[in-house]
Amino acid sequence: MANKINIVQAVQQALQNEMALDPTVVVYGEDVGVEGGVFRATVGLQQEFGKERAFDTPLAESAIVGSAIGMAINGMKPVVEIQFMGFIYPAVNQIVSHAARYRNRTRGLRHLPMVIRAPYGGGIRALEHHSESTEALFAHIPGLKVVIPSTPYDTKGLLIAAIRDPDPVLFLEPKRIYRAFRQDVPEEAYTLPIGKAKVLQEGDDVTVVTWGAMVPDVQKAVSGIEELSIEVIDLRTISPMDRETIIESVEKTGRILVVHEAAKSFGAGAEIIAVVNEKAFLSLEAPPMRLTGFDTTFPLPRGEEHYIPSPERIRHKIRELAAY
Amino acid sequence: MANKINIVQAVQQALQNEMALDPTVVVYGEDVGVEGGVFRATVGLQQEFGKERAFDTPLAESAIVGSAIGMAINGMKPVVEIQFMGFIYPAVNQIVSHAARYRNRTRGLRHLPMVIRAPYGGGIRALEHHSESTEALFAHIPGLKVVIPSTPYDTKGLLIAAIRDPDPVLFLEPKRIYRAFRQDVPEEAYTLPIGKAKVLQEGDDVTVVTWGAMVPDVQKAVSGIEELSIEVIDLRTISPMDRETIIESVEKTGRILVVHEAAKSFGAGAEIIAVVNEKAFLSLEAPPMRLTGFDTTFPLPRGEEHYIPSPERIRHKIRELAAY
Amino acid sequence: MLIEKFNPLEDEMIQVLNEEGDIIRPEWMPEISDEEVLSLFRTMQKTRAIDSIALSLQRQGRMLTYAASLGQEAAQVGSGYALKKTDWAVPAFRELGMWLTKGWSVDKILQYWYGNEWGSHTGEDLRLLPISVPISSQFQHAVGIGMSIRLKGENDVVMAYTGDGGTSQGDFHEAMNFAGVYRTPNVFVIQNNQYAISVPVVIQTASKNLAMKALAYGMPGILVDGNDLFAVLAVSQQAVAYARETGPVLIEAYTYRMGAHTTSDDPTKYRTDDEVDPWKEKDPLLRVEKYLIKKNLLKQEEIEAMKEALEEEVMEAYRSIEHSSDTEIEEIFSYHYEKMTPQLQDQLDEYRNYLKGAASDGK
Amino acid sequence: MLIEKFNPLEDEMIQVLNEEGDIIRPEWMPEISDEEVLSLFRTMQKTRAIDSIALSLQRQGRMLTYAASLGQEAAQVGSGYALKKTDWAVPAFRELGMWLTKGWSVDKILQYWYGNEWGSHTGEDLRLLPISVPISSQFQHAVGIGMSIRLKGENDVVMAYTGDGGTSQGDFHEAMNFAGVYRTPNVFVIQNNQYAISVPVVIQTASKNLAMKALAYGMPGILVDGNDLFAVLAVSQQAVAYARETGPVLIEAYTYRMGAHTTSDDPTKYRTDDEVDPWKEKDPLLRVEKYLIKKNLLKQEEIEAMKEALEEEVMEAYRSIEHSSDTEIEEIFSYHYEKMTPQLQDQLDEYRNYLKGAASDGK
Ligand SMILES: Cc1ncc(C[n+]2csc(CCOP(=O)(O)OP(=O)(O)O)c2C)c(N)n1
Ligand SMILES: Cc1ncc(C[n+]2csc(CCOP(=O)(O)OP(=O)(O)O)c2C)c(N)n1
Ligand SMILES: [Mg+2]
Ligand SMILES: [Mg+2]
Repeated sequence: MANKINIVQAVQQALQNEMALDPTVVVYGEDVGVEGGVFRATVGLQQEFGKERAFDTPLAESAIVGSAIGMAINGMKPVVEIQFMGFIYPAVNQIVSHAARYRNRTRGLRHLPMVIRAPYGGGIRALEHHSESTEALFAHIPGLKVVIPSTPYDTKGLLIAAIRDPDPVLFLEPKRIYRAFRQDVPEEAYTLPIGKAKVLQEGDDVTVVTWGAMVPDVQKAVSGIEELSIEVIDLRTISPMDRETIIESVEKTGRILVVHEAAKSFGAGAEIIAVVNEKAFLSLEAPPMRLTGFDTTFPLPRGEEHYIPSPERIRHKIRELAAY
Repeated sequence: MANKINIVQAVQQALQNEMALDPTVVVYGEDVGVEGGVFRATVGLQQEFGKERAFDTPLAESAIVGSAIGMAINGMKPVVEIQFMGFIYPAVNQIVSHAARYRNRTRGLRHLPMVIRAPYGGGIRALEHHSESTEALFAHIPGLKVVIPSTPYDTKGLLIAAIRDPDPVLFLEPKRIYRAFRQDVPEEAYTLPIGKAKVLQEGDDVTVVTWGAMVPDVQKAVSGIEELSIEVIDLRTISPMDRETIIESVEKTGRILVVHEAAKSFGAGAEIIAVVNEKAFLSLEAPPMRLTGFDTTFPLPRGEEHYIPSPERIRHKIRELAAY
Repeated sequence: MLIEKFNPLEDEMIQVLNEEGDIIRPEWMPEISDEEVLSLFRTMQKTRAIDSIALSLQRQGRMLTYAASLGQEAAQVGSGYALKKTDWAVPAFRELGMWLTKGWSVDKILQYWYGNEWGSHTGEDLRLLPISVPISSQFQHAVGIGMSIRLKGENDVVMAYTGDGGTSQGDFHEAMNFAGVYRTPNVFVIQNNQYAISVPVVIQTASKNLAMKALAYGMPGILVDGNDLFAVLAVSQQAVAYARETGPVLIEAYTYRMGAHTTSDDPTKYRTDDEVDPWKEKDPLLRVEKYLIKKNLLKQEEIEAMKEALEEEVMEAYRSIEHSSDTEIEEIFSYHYEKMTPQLQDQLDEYRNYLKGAASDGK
Repeated sequence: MLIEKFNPLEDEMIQVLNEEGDIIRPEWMPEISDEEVLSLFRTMQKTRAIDSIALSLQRQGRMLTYAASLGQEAAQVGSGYALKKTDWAVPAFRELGMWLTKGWSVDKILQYWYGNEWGSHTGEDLRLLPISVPISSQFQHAVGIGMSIRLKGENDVVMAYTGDGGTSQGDFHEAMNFAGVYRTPNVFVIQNNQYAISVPVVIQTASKNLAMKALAYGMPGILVDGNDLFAVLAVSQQAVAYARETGPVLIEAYTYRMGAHTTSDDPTKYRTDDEVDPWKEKDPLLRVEKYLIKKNLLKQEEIEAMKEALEEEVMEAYRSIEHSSDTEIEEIFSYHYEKMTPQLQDQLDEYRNYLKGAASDGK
């Protein structure tokens, strides 16, 4: 059975499916219980599964993540919410120093099946700290996985995979497109493999790699370019990165553009370019390029339109790359 | 007047010089006052400048950095110590959400002349969390500067520059070589420009970019290669990166190897390679390469010898690159 | 001194002005002229006027997310008024009444909520930090300012704000602890409005009240009726004096968030009218209004006129920023460091070139 | 119940066994057989034997950084012994005595300090978490386990440890607050050994004592003489029972770090013999020894023999790991995820190839 749902509903459905199937799955965070989340991603879960399994917490991100580590150690599968990615920083010590390290620290004795969900990204006309895209920070940490879906179907399949993963996954949700469109999605639980990119469109001239909320923008950009054959890759997992899919594509096109919303320098685009150099250098016909957010704090709403690469800018950059 | 001092003494001397010259400079952190720091980097400062200006704090990194922000707002120049870089994570929220943003947030009304010092890096046979090199995380944050010296002379000049800088600087000290060698260093205060790399050795065949504690290892590696002319660049500032010096070199050599101690993926090496692609693509004669730490947690002492690229491995990699 | 005698473990709450507008504890009544009371009442009305205009503009799509102070005006105005001009105020994000007492201008405030960084350029001489969104992180800055005051031998006080939700954060604890150790001149104000978005204070902490958390840091803690202007002012004045002379203090102002958390929130999802209604009688403005009318300092008609005049003043302020609020492109780049980095310069140039090209392409 | 009646604001400290080895509060004496006392004494001696061997190995360059427990044996053994096998223990890094009561084997402990991750593979059935270096971060894990116990309807208790320094961290506060809200079955033990490396507890907090910090979280807090085995055991047993039935408790075990912080530290830089010496009389082992001798349960010669035997046992354990402690290359890579990522596999392969090449180059 399929249902037509958007991304935030796919999150909710993934949680609901897994909570129904697996009594060790618990969901918590700020405003997650009674209210069902400020984005309604956990709506109905407390009604269905009770206050024990879907609940509100005090306002403390380090405790939210840190207690999830403890829960996972004692056999639970916590799925915790950080209300906005901009508020994940108080939890960084727990993520970096513990969540990412427990399996290695204990030589496999203790591993942590836990998911940290956080809506990420800008463009929603929000206050400061509500627009972060700092996936690169977490991708650099050994022992973590970082997943960013871009469609309802992928969201559900990847979130369920993340919950079933025996190791910690940071699951970043593209809140700008939470409700942008609907897709037919199976009502039952299913998984998609973490660590696999998806070729959205095949092409021979240029490869564009992107993820999350930038995917529809790239698709829009590309659909306006008749003269070129463009391959579009939705990375879906930032770490561990699916190098094969990227390399295969670049070997064909010889040209690659990475589009992301995060600040440019030391962003995830750099890693993609480094990998392409290492693995497909001889195929390159033009310099790998990046079109990204600026090396600035995400501007407040009255300036934010400039920050996220627009479909027009993406189109322009693709043409620049193709013409090189 | 010059004196022959090592890196940790250069840190101490920079602090002492600046405290003597500028009454708004204060130094604090865990064990910084009475004891003079677990590495003795602040030794003698409390005796000379009193408990008001060089003092111990409770064990709370977020408060150490957060209070420094407040101090800077009220006209002080705090230089705070994080005892080991592995303990900086509790302070990440203060660094990322505030220190890096205050000037932009207030459109220049309030800026933060503050320095966060932290010994970084592995190879000292230490317990877990005492070996981190996560400079890439901070380099990705707009509004921060990240400096890593590799010699006593640079340490002193760059630390004084950092203290005088009107904006926050993360100053990472290569503790593995804190006492490795001495250098003639002026006793008086002087500054070196933040954001400028240094060409340690000119060469035509291969460019090697590195920083911090890896610098002597690279120098050792290079000194064993007679058949090649190698240019060695000490990056010194990770962010903002001195692209010019790197590009100029690669335009000459056509080959670049980045050597760093941090984990490979999403590390600072990736950014260097991306920049080289963007600015010197046509000069490249071989794929830019990286020789780095593994994508793993830094091993405990009984495994740590494998982690940091040894001079032999560096030599081997340089030859691989040259032979490409 | 109230501050030193008060025992927060006993869970009693300081009150001066009751719901009928009568002074029930004259011995605690702050020394304050009738003119001052009138002026504070006016500030509270102004707070309410800004709230109401901002909410209606938001509904019209002319304002973005907005966090109203409705019901908390006494807690904000009473505490803020205890500060001298040279004292510092360190807000969270829901302290409108305090901002006004501290002198942040209405147009700047609206500009902030209208999504422009210039709103946080509060003004050269204002010892008021900008809004701080990451909950309780600002407490650390307040303590740092306090430390620097001690160090420099200055005589100022720093008043910092957080909410009931804010007491759960690690930063709350670390900052209070530093303040205790260094005996900084800090006053910490918790506006306990019973909610952190949808989460009620009973899920926030098992502590009997929030004031007693002070004990863990060796400082006095005092619980005050946050809907009572005179009680808040009395307690704040004493706290400020204590901080200036002796060391840090914690104030819990017990109040209620009458409206939604912000314009993105719908409180009917998590609380009932039955809960909200009784608080209407505790309205902090109504109490002062009754007091003023009983004392013959103000007539009902004057109040209506005051409200209208204030709303017009606020609309005026809004109009002055409504059309000037778009960010200049260069501003996005030029305030990250004293001097733009080459990277930023490149990115700005590239973007400008793109825009020029796009313009000449007719796009 | 002691736990509920105790008022930490009064700053008194629970004591049962005095420095002469006499029971001064028999009503609080835990119900414990003579064999058990002997066995606990032996564990305390073993703690001391491990410390002394490790320190001497360290001086010989056969051991790396080591953090001794000297002086804190009663606080550790007494608290740890209050746990059942099915209860959880969540250490910081200086809880050797507790580790032994919980069953962590001496060879594993030495392997940990000798710099091999296998030391933290504490054993399949041991409800003991590995050493946690980032101060107080482990409190969050302890509370998470506590939450999961409540959720699963289990009946276990979680005992977590930190130091006086640890009370300053945000994580300490957040975890205690969560525990209060969810009424988790947690016992929090602060070993107040007066120092955080060189920083004395008066610079750590202005709180009158550390036990009273519990009040801020709606839980009981109790201050116990940490050098008194019986008092620590009595208080811990009650705390464990209280946690199992009712909710969280905080224990402050007042003690003293007799040695250096770790082998990298030189305490003469920051404290005097005048300060240290009086604590020698409070030695937790000496007290139990006097008690046992007075009770005719042990003779002086037996004690000497016990010490020797224990040191030999510890040396034995060390020898079993000394030469097997180098890390296999593959192990560096293979425990980051259930399955190695392609990146890790590549890096491992590349490194192995390099080593092979280097070997065949004769380097
Ligand atoms: C660190 C952090 N986490 C989450 C949020 C999102 N958030 C904004 S306000 C708020 C509730 C704050 O509650 P309280 O401190 O009681 O203040 P109030 O809104 O009641 O004034 C939350 C969770 C945030 N701003 N910062
Ligand atoms: C977050 C963090 N900051 C700093 C350190 C370095 N450090 C290790 S132990 C220690 C002092 C701990 O003091 P306390 O909690 O009293 O425990 P004790 O050493 O006395 O047992 C410090 C500062 C650390 N391990 N973690
Ligand atoms: Mg609130
Ligand atoms: Mg201690």
